[in-house]
Parts: sequence; structure tokens; C-alpha cells
Amino acid sequence: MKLDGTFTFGGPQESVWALLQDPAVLARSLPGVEKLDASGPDQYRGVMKVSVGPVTAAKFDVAVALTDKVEPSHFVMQVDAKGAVGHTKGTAVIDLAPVESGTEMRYSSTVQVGGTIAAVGQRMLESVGRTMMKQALESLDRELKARLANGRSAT
Amino acid sequence: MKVAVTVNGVAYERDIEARLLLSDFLRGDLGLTGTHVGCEHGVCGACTILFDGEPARSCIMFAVQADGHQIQTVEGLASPDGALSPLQQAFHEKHALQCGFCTPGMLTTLTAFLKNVPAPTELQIREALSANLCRCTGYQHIVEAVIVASRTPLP
Amino acid sequence: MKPAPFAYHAPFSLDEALDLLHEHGYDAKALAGGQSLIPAMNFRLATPAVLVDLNRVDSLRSVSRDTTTLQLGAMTRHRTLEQSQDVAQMAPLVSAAMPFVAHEAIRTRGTIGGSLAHADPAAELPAVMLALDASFTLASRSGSRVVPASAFFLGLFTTAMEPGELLVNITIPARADRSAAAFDEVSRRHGDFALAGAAAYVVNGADGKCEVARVGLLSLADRPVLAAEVARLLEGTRPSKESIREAAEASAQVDIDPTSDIHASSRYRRQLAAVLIRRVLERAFLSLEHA
Amino acid sequence: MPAEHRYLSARVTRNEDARLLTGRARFVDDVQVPGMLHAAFVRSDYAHARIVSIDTSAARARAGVVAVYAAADLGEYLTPAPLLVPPPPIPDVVFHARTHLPLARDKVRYVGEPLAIVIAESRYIAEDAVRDVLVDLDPLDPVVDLEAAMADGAPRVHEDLESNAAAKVVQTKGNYEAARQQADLIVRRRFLYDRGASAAIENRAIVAQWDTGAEELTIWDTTQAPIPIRNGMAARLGLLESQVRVVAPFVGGGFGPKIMMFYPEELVIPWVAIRLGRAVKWTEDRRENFYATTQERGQVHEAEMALTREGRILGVRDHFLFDTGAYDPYGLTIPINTQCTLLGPYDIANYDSRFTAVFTNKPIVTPVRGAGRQHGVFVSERLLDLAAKELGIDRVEIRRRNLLGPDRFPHNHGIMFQDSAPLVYDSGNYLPTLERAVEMIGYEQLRGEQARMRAEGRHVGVGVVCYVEGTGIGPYEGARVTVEPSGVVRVATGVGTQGQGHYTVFAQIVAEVLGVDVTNVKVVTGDTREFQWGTGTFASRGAAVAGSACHAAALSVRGKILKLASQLLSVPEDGLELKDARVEVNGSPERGLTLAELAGRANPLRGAVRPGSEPGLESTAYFGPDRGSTASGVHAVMVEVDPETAMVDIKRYVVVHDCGTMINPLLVEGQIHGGVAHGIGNAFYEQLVYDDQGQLLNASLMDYLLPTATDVPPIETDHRETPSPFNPVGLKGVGEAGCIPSGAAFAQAVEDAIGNPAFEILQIPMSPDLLFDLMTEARRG
Repeated sequence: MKLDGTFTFGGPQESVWALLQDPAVLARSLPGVEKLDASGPDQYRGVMKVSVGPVTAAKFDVAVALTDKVEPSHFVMQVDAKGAVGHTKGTAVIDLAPVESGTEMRYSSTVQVGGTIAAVGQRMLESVGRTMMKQALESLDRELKARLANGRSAT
Repeated sequence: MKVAVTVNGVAYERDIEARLLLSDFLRGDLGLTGTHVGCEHGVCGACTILFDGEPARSCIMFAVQADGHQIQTVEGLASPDGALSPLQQAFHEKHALQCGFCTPGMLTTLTAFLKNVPAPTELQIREALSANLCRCTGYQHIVEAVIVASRTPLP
Repeated sequence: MKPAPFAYHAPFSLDEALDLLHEHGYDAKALAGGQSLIPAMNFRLATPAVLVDLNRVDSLRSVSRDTTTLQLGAMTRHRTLEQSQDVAQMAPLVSAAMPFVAHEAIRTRGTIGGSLAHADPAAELPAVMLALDASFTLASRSGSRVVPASAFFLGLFTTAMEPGELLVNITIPARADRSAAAFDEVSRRHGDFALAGAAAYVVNGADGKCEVARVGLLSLADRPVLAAEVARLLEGTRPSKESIREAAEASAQVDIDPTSDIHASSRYRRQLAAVLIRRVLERAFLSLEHA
Repeated sequence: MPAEHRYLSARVTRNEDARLLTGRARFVDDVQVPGMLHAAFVRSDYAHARIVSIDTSAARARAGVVAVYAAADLGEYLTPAPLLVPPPPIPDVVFHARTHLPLARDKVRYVGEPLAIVIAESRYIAEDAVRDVLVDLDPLDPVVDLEAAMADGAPRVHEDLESNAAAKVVQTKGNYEAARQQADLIVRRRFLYDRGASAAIENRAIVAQWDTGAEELTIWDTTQAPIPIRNGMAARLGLLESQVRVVAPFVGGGFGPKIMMFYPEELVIPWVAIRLGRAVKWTEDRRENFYATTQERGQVHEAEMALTREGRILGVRDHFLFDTGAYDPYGLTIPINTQCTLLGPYDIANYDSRFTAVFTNKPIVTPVRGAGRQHGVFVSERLLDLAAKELGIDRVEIRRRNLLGPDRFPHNHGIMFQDSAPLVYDSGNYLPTLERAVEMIGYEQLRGEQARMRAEGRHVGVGVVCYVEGTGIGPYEGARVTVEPSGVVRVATGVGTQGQGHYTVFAQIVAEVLGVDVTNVKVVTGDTREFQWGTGTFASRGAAVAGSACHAAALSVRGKILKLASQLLSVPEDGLELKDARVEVNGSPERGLTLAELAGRANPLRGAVRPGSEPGLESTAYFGPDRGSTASGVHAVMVEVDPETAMVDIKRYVVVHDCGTMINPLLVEGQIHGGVAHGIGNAFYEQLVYDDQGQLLNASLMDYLLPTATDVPPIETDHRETPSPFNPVGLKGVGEAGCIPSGAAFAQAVEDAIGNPAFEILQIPMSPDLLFDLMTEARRG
């Protein structure tokens, strides 16, 4: 599955960059992530719980890695999740660029899904992917706004 | 948990786990193996029983939900003296079964259908039948059997 | 494919049920007809710790009417809706949609409340409720509130219900004079989830102008959606074959956001949307002409 | 056979129905044994991965769990399953046998490959414990697409092989290159056929019980081949064949995959039962069925046909890839069927056919109803349609011009069939079959009305296609016919039944020979204790091969009856007649003996059995045809396509077919109806959709669409009977026929309905989504 799109954050590029590299922010913004601990440079491990419709509180072990960084405009985020209902492996190539209203993020991601969720959930996969992407981005934007409001935007 | 249920006119009481599917209860606990299990997600129709006289999928009901209810299975369709019901007899005459695995669900579904629609059209029969999958017959002889067993004039 | 263990409660009263849902919060799932939930449990996609079975709460099973509304208890089974004269008279769109809802052996168990609360974007009844401008009563231990259908469906399997809340009643405005309804969908096989579907409710004024043109759409976004363009373009006009076609095509461009799956691409769904919106409107307006 | 049959060729209702209609028939999952344990399997979630570790300790510790085994726990029992069908002796054939292990070791090669087995007091607990098993898999790049699999540098399913090629086979006839030079027209296209599931409504199941006292193993198994299972399991477990009893009771549909032998579960369950000394049951659930039961149909063809301007076929060239899945225990049966069936009923002098069987990270491929034949029909019939269009010849007419005439039999094609015998058509008469189908569908009339309907906005199309089908192959089957002292006739044979009606058709054959009522003939089948020689039910061979054995055994018993009656009645044998379960003296019907009396007299308690004779009225006989018989037929369909939604409405379906002498037209029609429904599934609905990681995206009956009663139209049938000279009754097979030409028929009809020359259907299945895309492209030009 491919999920491509753009999203405009209401803040300067440096702030957006800093936000996206902050594991505490990622932990709060990635849907269902309950905790995320550093397991190496730009690598994090944690636990994620997802409830979508018939899927109730499915628990995943999740690993996040940030690579190919070109500050403050480009990086790749990889999210691996494994649980009893299946596994997913998402790779998102992310580019940031300043625009008039703030910072535009372009993302181009591929998501591989396996196990039960792939086998019987295909009808929902794209919707779930899109929904989770949207939730993450909106949550990140809220984080950004909160930071900017708190005057902690300096990088 | 305790469950008291009447199946084919016989009262049963058993102590069971809440998660036990009604299909497994009928087959395993009561030994009524005429009800067949083909998918356990409510699509194939092989496990269809009559629950208080109405067709229902026993694979997507819990046995505890049957407490206090009346169930009829394929074993209860013929007369007590062993004479086949008109529908069963028509299935035999029209060669409406091959491997016979889907047949119990077909018979229960169609028994209820003919009660509500005593003189159905072919399209009505096919729509009623479309709830149950058969891989052997191509449905044609089943449709013919239903016509024979109904009050629809023979073509 | 056997479900994981769970604690099972089968309360007899609504209060008991609400207490249980309050007590167990996120861990609890309400079990209505179970025709979506139990398959998910058999696949172990759903592993709720607690099930609150509503099937013994008799007060939730009712069909009643007054002069202006049809009231449906949430545990009213599809089969009852299908056979009810009150439903046929007050909300013919519901009756028109029922034969498309799965199969008889599913409809004998499935309930209207279960279907709406599940909020499957491919289900028929949520789109019908949007077209009919229905409203839903949500109860919890701390009281109840009424939410219109248009504010109820928030996303994929997501509704305005809070944990501890239960959908208890559905109120559908009685059909207006000079109104008509039509439902249609395209599915791979009879009884399958639709690739796309449309539920139309239209009302003409005494002057022959369209006053209401509400079309609920299913399987065309992450939730049931209303064809807003149809209302915008047709209400206040005398619909013609041409204007209906234009409205349907416009709506299929802007009102929906279809996804792709193995059965239909988003492009194909958009095409189906244009065709189905047009066909249900044509049928509805045609039946008004004949009336 | 006598010209007038009493039971043969009669529309007899079935002996087996009463048990099935009342819920009394026993299927494997109905077997309950005291103290029985239940099994569930831990399966791979990845299509291709290295096994790093499997930790079963938490599962073992769960209450109610009795044992957990992974590959490492099987010890010496961990040996690969056998190669079931070695490749035929085709010159220069390349074949690499790679068969599966009972549980995967080192590497997994498809999603669903079993890694460990959990044994518990209930299936519920076993499934709980499956989730306790910690499996660490290191994913590898999977091999999914057939063409990508054969590209340089592709990851390899079996790393010890140089490539993913499992086999390469070339078969030629005449000189295609030379024929091509003479051609006025060459049509060339690429054709795709995707994977489907057999989808019997009964999933597989196995119960194994070890009787410690008797040292006997009983295996109830949903198999189409109980005797080979018995033989193979005895050898593998180090038991005498007599210590193993395999029972295939009522089996809920086979359709091919239940002939696959020594599935991993089949190997493991009996071993566990012996080890634990308790009965063990495993019933496949529907989700497992989408991985653990074999599948079929993935092929990619590059094919061309060379023709004269009059539409005469000069030759065909077809190069194709065949998806064999992760392992190839069933050899080359399917692609050779494809290769041979492509020639159809046509006079094709020059043929160049070559294929590569390709390993992929998908479930194992073995025959599914049709078994590759539909691919051959699809390719040749489509090429003929395209040629007809190019040449401006009517589609039916181009077929008429190429059919083999009735004087051309037996017809040797000079290539090798799947049974290692040359491809020889035994008998046939194709043109009258075609003409009858054309007449039944009203072809000419429809062609005339099409323009008028088009003007009304209705897109109606018609398709007419031909096929032949190799059926009834060897090696052999046997039967034992016994007249019991009660007068009941017992027939025992080795071929199990999956719904074909063996209890009735074998009874009819025997009843005809012995002059008894069909209901008085009790057939016992699918139990190795009752009959222990034979192979199984496959390749549309049950009636033709086992039926012929029943016939031979019955004739032998008939001889014994007449001989004994002749002695007792002092009347020469030719003065006696068998009728109504009695031997009568011709001309004085009051003089005679019942079969019951004769059976009693043939097994006296005192006196002597004379030298050279045997006690009882019983005979065993075997039948082994040198080669199979060739059935044939024509399917004609009429469809209407909604050009806005791309939905296809099947208006009519006509089948005219020739399966030789019919034992029971009622049952033959049932077989055809079921086959056509399966063919409709293949044509429009059934597709196993794998993503590029080898994950199956529709492993449920919600998304894998089997045709329902509203998707299958009434099927109009007519019969032609050209008896086979290869067996005494003239039988040919019919079980698979219905699904073989349907894809080709619908492709032609839908194309005809759309009527845009740029709109071509070159792949199966054709979902509405695909048709919408094709229509959109064709409109763009």
C-alpha cells in the first residue's frame, strides 16, 4: 500500500524538524503508541495499541528508526510493528520545505502488512492507513502549535 | 456458565465456557454433528440452525446466548418416525446434494424460507439460497427441489 | 478460529448494561447482533476482555410511531425492520434498503443499533440514516443525549459515542407528503458489502419543485457521507434527466473520497457513485411523477 | 452390454442421500474418540524468511496444553514428503523435486507454512497456546511474480538450485516455424490466468488414534486417496500396512486438493497420536484452508496461432510459465494437461509448446478441478476468436473449419500426456456437438438481434467455445463384489467419494449385471480395511476406471451365480436369466433360486468346496486402461453487460457434452452444473490476491468470492454419447468438464457484448474492476 501526500504545518521549518526528531513527541503523536524508548541513535522501541472497529486493543511491539537525515529538510522514517494480529512495516520518505503559511511536508510512504490484518482486513487497510496518517499529522501539528504557543520554538 | 437449551424438542443442560461457539456446543457437547462448520465467520451458511424458528448462523453465536431458547437442527427436520420432510424428500428426488456437507444449512435455511414464502418464484428461491455456499451442485437442482417442495406450480 | 476468553455479562435492564459498560470502560464491548463482532472475535482480531450482551434487554427492542416520528429501539433486529408495516409506511427507504443487508440468517440476528454503532462505511443503514436525517439517543450512566446522524459518523468505525455510552434509540422523521425513496448498490454478489451504494430521499413541493434531495452514500469514503452537491444543485429546482445527471456527476467528484481495495479501485468506485446517485434520484423523482 | 439397460443410463436417485439429508452421515470432523486431544498449528506470517528461533516453553506451560512440537522435536521423522508424480518420460525434461517437511526447518517458503504443532485438551486452548509460541523469523525478499521469479538475480525459493525453475519441458509436433512461414495471419497475445482456491465447503480434517493393545493405527482423513495414504504412512511410521487403517468417510467435496498426499498435517498428526498414546484431531479452519490446502491456476502464456486466410489453423506456439508454489510434490501434471488440452478438438498439425514451472513463495500447487486444462482451452479459443475477428470469419464458422472429423479416431497427437502415455483421442464426434450448442443458444438469431438491442442501449453478447478433456487415466482400480447370504450385494472399492455418487453409480453398474435393484447394492468405499488396492479419485477417473473394475467383478460373480444355479437347477447356463434378485429358468419363471439362496448354498457349513472353485459368490477384479478416454463438449453462453457499472449478467448457459456412455444422466447433469458454477467462479469471482510480499489479501470467504445461487444461471444441458473403446462400458469422465471452457466462453461473450474492437479480454478472472479498466482504455482507443 502506498500513502503519499502533503501536509502543511503552521510553523517554521526548524521547529517542525525539531518536533519530528523528538521521540517524546513521536510517542504522543503516532496513533496508539504507548511508549517509545531509545534503543540506539535515532532508533526507538516501544509498544503500540491499536483499536479500529472490529480490531480491539491489538498490541504491537514497535520499532521506529530515523535515517538518511538531511537537516532540516529530509529524512526517512521506518516503523516496524509486530503483534499477534499481524505485522506492518512502513517506510516514509519525508521532505520539508518552507511555504507561506508555514512548512510543507511531503511524504511518500509504502506500507507492507502481513498476518491476520492483511488476510482478512484488506477492505479497511487503505482507510486505516490514511486515518492513522491523518491522526499522526494532526497530532503533530497540535504539538507544534502548543510548542510555539509556549515559546519553546527556538531551535 | 450454565446453559439450558431445547434442541429438536429435547432439553439439555450443560456447564460451558462463555466463549464456546454454539456450533461447537451442538456438535461437540451435544453430539449433534449434523450441523456442519465451514467457515466460522458467518459466510458459508453450513452451520445454519433454526433459533426460535428463525435461521441463524451457529458459528457466530455463543452457546450461552442460547440459554432458554429453542433450537432446531438438521437432525430434527424429519418426522420422529424417520420419514423425510417434503423438502428433504425433494432434495433426494431432484439430486440436490452431492457431497452433502452444505446440505444441513441449506435445509434449515430453506425450511424457514418456505414457511414464510410458501409459493416462491425462482428468483426468490435463488436470493434465499444465496446465503449458503455450495461447491458441488451449481444450485440448479436445489432450486428445483425447493420448487417441488413448495406450493409453486411446477413449470 | 476460536475466540479468546472473555468475561460475559447478559444484563436484563438498560441500567444494568450501562453500569457494566461504565465499570469496564475500554475493556468492554457491547454485544448486539454479533454478526460483525463475533466473526472478528473468531479471527481473534477482536479480543475484548468483557462482553456485555444486550440481547436480554427487552426494553431496547421496540418499534413505535407517533405522527411525526418513527422510533426504533437499538436492539430491533433487521428482520423486524424488514417486516414492519410501521417502518414501511413511515420510512420506506429503510424497507427499500433491507434486502441489501447481508442475508436472512444474518438479518434475524443483526440489529439496527449494532450496525449504526459499528459504523462500517460499507453498511447500508448508516447511509440510510443520513439520508433520512435520523437522530440517535446515546445513553450512559450519567444521562442521555441526542446526536443527529450527520454528527454521529466521524470516520472509519468511529462514532461520536464515548466509552460507557450506548446507542439506545433511533428517531426517524416521518416521511413527508410528496416524498419518495430509492436505494441501490453495486456489490460483487447478492448480500455482499457494496462496492458503492446510494440511498435517496426526495421531497417535492406542491409547485413541483424539489424541496429535499438527500442522498446518503456508502462505501465511498471512510464513513457514510451525504451527497451535498446533489442537494445544492437540485433543491429549489425542477429536476430533469439532465440536471440529475449533472448533480450526480458533480457529487461523485466532490462529495466522496473512495479508497481502493482488491474488489474496486477508487476510480471505479467514483464511476459507480455517479451512476448510482443518478439512478436512485431518477427512480425517486420518477415515482413522484407517477404518484 | 445389452442394448436395453434397466439401471445403467437411468436417472436413478442416490443411495447415499438419506444419511446426508438427516445429519447422520459421518464426516471426519464428526469423529469423537474418548480422551481425544486437539491440535492447532503455529504457521508462518511471512512468505519467505529464515527461522531464527522457535520458543515453545510458554505454550507448554499453559494449562490444558499436553505437548508442543517444532521441527527440532521430530528427530528422524523430519524427512521430506515423497514426490508423488514423477515427470513423464519426455525427452530432455528438466525437473527438480523439492518437497515439504512435516514442519518447517531453517526456512519458511510461504505464508501459512507450519512451524510447530500444539496439542491441547481443546481446540480453544490449543489456539490460545499458538499465540504463546514465540517465533523469530528473519524476513527474506519473497518470490511472488512469475516473470520476476525468472529474472536474473531474483531471490531463490530453494537456494540449492540455480534459479527458481522447477522444471522445463518442451513438446513439439510437426514444424511450427515452417508452418508460420506459410501463414496468412499470425495472432499473438499474452494471456494470464490467476490463482484460485478449491474451496470445498468442508475443510480438511484428520483424526489419528493409536490402539496400544492391538498395535493398530486408525486415521480418519478427508482424503481422495485413502489407500496410498495408508501405504505411505505405514512405511513412514515403520508399521505393517495391515497395522494402519485409513478411513475417508463422507468427504465434503474434494475438487483436487484432497488428492494431495502427505500434507504436513497428515504426516504429523498420526506421529503425535502414537507418541502420546491418545487420539488427536486436527480440523483445518477456513483461514488455514487458504494457506494450508493446495491451490492452482497461476500461469502466464505468450502464445501465437498461424492461420490461412480461410481460417485454417496451421500451427500454434505457446510458451508459458506455471506457478508451482513453494514445493512441487505433484510433479508436472497440471502444465502437461495445459500443454495437451490446448490442441482441443482441432486439427493442428504443428505445435511448439514449452513451459517452465516456477517455484514461488506461495502455497503448494496441485490440481484443482480442471487441473490446467482450462488454461489450454482459454489460450487456443481466445486465439481463434482474435483470428476470426481479423479474418472477418464468423466465430462458430472458424471452429467448424478446424474440427477433427469423425473419421480421424483414434487420433494420436504425438506428444505425451500427464499419465506418461501418448496423447491419443480415443473417440469423438465434434461437429454435431457444436451444431447442437449453436442451435440451443439460438446463435444466428441472437447475432441478428444484437444490433437492435445495441440501439436500445443493451449490450448483449454470445460466446461459443469447444474443448476436449483427457479423463479416466490409469494406473488401475479394483473392486470386490459379494452376494451376501441375505441377498444384499456388497461392493467394495478403493476410490473414496467426495460427493460424486459412488454409492449409486457403482451400484447401478453392478445391479445391471446381476439383475438386482440398485438400492439392494451396498457400496463400501474409502476404507482400507474393506479394500486395499487402488490409487484414488482424481482426473475424472472414478466412474471410468473403478466403475469398469466393478463391472468386471460383477461379471465374474454373475458367472459364478449362473454356474452354481445351473448345477442346482440342472439347466444349462444359457437357459438361465438373472432378474429381480433371482435366477430364473427361461420360459418357466416359477423355477428358480434367489440370490440369497444361492449365496447360502455357495458357502455351505458341511460338505466340500470342490477343487478349482471358491466358496461364496464373490469376485475381485481390477481394471487398468492403457490410456485415458477423451471427453468433449461445447459451451455456449449469453451475457448482458451494463456498460456503466461493468457488471455482467449471465443470461443463458448451454452445455452440450459427450462423456461417452452415461451411467446416470441425473448425476452427470449434477457434475456439469457444479463444474459450470466453479467455472463461473473462476471467470468472474475467484482470485487469490497476493501482494508483492506474498501475503494473501483475501483469506476469508468474505473476500474470496465463491459464486452463489444468484450468480449461477439455470444451465441447459444436452448429451451426446460417443462410447470410449478403452473400457467395456464406454465410459468417459465428466467431473471436471463443466469448469474447463467457461472462462473462454465468457471472455468471448463479454467481448462480443462490448463490441469495441479495441476491447480484448486476455486474462482470467475478469472482475468488474478489470472490465471497467479495459472498457475505459478501449474507449480511449
